[in-house]
Amino acid sequence: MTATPTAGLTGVRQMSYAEALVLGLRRALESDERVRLMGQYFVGLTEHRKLVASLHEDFPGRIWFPPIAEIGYVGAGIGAAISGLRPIVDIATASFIFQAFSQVVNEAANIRYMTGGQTAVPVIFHVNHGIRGGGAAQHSHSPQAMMWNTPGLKVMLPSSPRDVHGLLRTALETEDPVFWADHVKLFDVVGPVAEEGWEPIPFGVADVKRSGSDVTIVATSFMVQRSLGAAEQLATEGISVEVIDPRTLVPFDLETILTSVHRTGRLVVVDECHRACGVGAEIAALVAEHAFDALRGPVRRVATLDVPIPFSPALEAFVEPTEAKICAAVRAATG
Amino acid sequence: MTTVASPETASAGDLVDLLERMWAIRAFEEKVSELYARGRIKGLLHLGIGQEGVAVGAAGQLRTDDLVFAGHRAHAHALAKGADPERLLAELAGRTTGYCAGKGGSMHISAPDVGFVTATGVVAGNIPLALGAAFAAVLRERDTVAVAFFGDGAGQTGAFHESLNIASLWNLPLLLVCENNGYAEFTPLSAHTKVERIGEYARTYGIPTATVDGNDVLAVGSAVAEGVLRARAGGGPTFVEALTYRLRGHYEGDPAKYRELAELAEWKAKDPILRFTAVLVERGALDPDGTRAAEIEREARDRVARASEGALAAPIPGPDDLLRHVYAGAPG
Amino acid sequence: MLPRLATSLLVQQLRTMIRIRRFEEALIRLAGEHDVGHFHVYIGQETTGVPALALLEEGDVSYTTHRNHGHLIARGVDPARMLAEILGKSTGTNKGKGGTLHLASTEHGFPTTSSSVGGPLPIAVGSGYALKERGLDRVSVCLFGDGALEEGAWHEAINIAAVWNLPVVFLCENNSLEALGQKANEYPSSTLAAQRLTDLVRPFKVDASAVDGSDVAAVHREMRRAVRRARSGKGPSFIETWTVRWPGSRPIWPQLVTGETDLAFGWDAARIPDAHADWFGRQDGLLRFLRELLAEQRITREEVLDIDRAARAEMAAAVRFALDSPYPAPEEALEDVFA
Amino acid sequence: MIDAIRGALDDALAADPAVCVLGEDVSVGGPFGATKDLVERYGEGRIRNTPISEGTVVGLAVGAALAGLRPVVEVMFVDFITLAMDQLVNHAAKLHYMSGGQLRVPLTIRVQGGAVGAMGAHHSQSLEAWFLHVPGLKVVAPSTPADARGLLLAAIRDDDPVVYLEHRGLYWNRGEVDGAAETRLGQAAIRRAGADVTIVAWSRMVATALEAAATLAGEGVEAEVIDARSLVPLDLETIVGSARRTGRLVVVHEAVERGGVGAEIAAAMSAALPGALQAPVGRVGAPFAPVPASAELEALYVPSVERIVEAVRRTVGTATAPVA
Repeated sequence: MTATPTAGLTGVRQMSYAEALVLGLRRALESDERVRLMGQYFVGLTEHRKLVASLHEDFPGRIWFPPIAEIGYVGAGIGAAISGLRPIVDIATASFIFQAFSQVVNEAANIRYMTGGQTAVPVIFHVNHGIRGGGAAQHSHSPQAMMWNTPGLKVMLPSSPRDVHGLLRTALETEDPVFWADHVKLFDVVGPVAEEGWEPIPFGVADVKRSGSDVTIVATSFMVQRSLGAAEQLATEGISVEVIDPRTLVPFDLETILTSVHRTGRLVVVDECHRACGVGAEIAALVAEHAFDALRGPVRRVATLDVPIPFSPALEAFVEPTEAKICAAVRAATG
Repeated sequence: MTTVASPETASAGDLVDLLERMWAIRAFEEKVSELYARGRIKGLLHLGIGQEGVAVGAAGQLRTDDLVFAGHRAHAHALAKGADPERLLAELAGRTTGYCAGKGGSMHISAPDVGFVTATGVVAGNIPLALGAAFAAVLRERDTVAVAFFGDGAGQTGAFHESLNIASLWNLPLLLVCENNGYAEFTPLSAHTKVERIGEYARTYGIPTATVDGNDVLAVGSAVAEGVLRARAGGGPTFVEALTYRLRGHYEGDPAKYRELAELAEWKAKDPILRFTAVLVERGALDPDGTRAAEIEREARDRVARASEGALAAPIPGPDDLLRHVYAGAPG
Repeated sequence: MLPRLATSLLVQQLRTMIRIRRFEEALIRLAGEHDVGHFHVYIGQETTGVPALALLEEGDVSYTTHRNHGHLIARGVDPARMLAEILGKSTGTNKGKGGTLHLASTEHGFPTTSSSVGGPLPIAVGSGYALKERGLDRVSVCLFGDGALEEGAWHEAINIAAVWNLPVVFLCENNSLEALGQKANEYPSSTLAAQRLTDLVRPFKVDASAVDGSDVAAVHREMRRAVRRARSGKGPSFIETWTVRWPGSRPIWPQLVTGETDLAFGWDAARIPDAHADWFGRQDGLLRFLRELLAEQRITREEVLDIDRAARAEMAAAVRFALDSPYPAPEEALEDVFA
Repeated sequence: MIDAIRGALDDALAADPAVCVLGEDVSVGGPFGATKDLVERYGEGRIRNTPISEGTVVGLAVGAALAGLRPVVEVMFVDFITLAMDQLVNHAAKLHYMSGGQLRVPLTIRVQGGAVGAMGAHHSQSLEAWFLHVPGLKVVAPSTPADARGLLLAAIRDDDPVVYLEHRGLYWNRGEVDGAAETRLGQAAIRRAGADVTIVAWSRMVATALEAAATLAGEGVEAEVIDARSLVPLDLETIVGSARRTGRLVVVHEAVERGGVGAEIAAAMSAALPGALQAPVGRVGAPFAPVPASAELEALYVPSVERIVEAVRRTVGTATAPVA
């Protein structure tokens, strides 16, 4: 468990997630001349993309615009990492990772192991994941469960401006391929970020976003924000909820979660992946395995229902994990 | 949908019909744009205003049982193939009466009853699908043609190349129609490839290739007619590259600042509807003072307005609809 | 014809080719007794890989495929460590984690070897991009078979190399010549609609050539041109080399169907068995190169036999080293997943 | 088993002219002989060799399925399905749903995998968890020749895309095959009855689990071994029924444990049987590493009889009073 000691740092400013992300990219480009950005949709097609445009002006020649050829440029990112650059490859909408799947899971993830540790692939793959509103079945994916099932990749899922900014620094210093997913709905979330210096946030250290004593919620990415909203609501009903954000799936901080579950005895896992074999399934299974006796009821999962994402806004709201669903799961857990 | 006779021998009625079809699409897309601005339609919306000549020219040569697979900018292809504007608009607005009952939206429209099989949100994702439909036609001994519409951006994808190779090797009845509008998403083609014409790839695989003015509905029709004839006769695939231009951004809301105003003005002057109207006047199919042309436009807009009212009055799907259609058979 | 190179360099290339041949023959025998998984040998293609890779220098990177053994030996990897890897021993180049399909040696310029057809092409392009961005005059070479041209990855990769003008050499070893008419359980030839493989390259405006892969002079000439172009910022090149597939590589598992290569076939045609007259008499590039060296008196028969004896002894020792080496400790299976 | 697969293909091709077979080398029998001699009987049109273009070939098959065929695609190694993920995930699995039920994709994708023969990280994986995570795909994994036939016939007849997972290590196993039987999708089989613990496995792990059960019987622990065989739809009813009786469950699969199907079954089971389980659901899967090439490392990587026995012992040994 870590606190969020932004108070002690100088120059802390409230900024949007998108701003913190782009500030991180800027510092990456400033601090390490090996860094190249391949792609330009880091904050999607939102208004925030102007921030990315400012990077073009300040770092000419270090941002590359590949053709619509995901196998080609994702593979090129891997090769560039092998040969001494630190590419941050933007696959943009997470659904497009399926075009480049073989390069990510068969090549990047395996190379260190296959070569007996000889060759490092320090590449970062960035995607915008999640149900964005009207994205329908081919622009709404959350592929992180598949990435978690792929040994060799590190998986980073920030949920706040401070986290995206700090985790990016650690990702950049990581000698392994990192899969980095931002939820499209996080870009407008505002929070404190230290403007000076570049505070790293380590991988494998979960963050307790809210303390509580009745139920533990483990949530990732944008679901952290939704869970915090739900916790606020539940507090008015007298239910005290602890919200834990693992921040990275690989490495995974099981300890912090187990400590909390030993205290609360109840666990709700909130994740936007599809339910079957989703991130929630693994967390539920792990906790059930390691805290069997501490659990006072079954682990409840709030996940996206197992259907392709429908287009209609009415249907979309029904499939995704909402605050109302989180509240209902917590109420059911506390019985 | 009836096939339009070859452009050379087309009757005045056939020609006016082509103009009406282009107006039907233009009116539809402008209405959709308006509804999107008003928040009545959500999601990513890609309009093909300015490219109507390709869809109408090509679809005019197809039968209902010819199967069309299109990309993310597909309203025109669906309408040209005969899709019902009201059901299409209802789909864009996420209504139960939409073609896909609200599950597809703009990028995934599907109207199989008129031979518009599906659109796809993945660049070039539809090309292998059309290839498969062409393969099925051969195996089932049908003389139908499969058609893939795609943009110049698709030319840089692996799926495109793999499909061209197989279509040529297996001599499949596939029509590949590339709408080269000069921009792959937000980037001029020259930044994506050294290839100037996407048709150059097709030639390397031995596929007969025609490059035509995509804003000339008759030129597109001629090239496609030749390809359809070849495909039906067992002569294999044809590649038609139609040079055109989208007058809107990549998606609704894209300010498209990556383009020069002069370029835009130049292409506005080449608007396929304006040009074809002039041709029809010249051929005597329309009166020179523009009365009939204005009427055609008004009728198209009226029809779309009615379709829009009907579509927006339709119910929004409920939770009961959600879990249907994941599987054709027993649910998983 | 021979390339215009010093005799010592030509003899060095012949030695490397003989070592590759003896390595692969030893491996085929070894595979009869030990499970090495599905493997592929380089017999018959030595005259492409050896002269081509001889033009590379320190810092140049190379990517290869499942048919990689010859390429690694050509750039100086120790055959003993390769065989150990193929047997899954801890002394192997990849500590037993790669096996024959993924032999790699970073210090010799093979960062990783993919056995996914077309898989290495985008990666090689990425290395080219990095080398260029880092301002180095180094080259990224991608070796692949004709089958890779059927993959979409190939098109995406060469397009990017072309439009970004990267220092990449695409070396396509087309070993499907005379492989037509294959029977069940033999490899098919490439299934491509293009008339010539180089036709596929033309639209991308990449310099392309096709040469006889058993002609050392031709391979040397084209490769030297391509490497110079890359080093001087002129962008990518594509070279196709034609070789005839060795009869022993036609079954799914390589077999010594022709027996071992008797180097005396190079000067005594009467010894060539009738059953393999085409192969040893005409198609085998190694023997062709040997004959050319003998004809120009760059080497004597005795020197050839000396080289051969040394190569056989080296490979016998390599086999012993591999067999004697320990297997990795079980817990090593969990290592090297992450840094 | 390979003959059972071939026989099922043969019968399906004979029974329905819409069935066709597509894949690399299929007209020369394929690398393992699953399509041997079919080209002589059905011609090169229906037994169609393709280029090495996995993504496009799967897409092509989807298109052919939309246009009235029932294609069976062979992707030579499951590892290479990564090259076809977009067509599989974004098209095959979704077209029925996205079109509001208008389109159907009756497609079977035959792939083989498994860590057998020291083939390393690109030719040895078990990737079923990914397919389970994609709504719209059905997934089956036979463990016997009879099921290989029965499930393949059912997959071909099914109107949805089915990923049919073969295990290379089972190809040469022999067993009784009923010429007519079709194995219904979504029905598990109890391979061994037992009262003390339930073991769920599929594909090659069924045999390993049965061996483990034999060892455990020697210790007085009677394990019930369930062959899930159809993963989507999954026969939770049979598994829940058994686990309710035994109070203990161990899930065994060859795929990587982290994020694997075992996690899903464990999570679903805890929710379905609150309080009825006397121990946490045990999971036995591959470690969190790519598949090593060395035959010795490979043997350590694949879940063994011993690991299953140990997991069961842990499950049985940790028995406590049922939790609230």
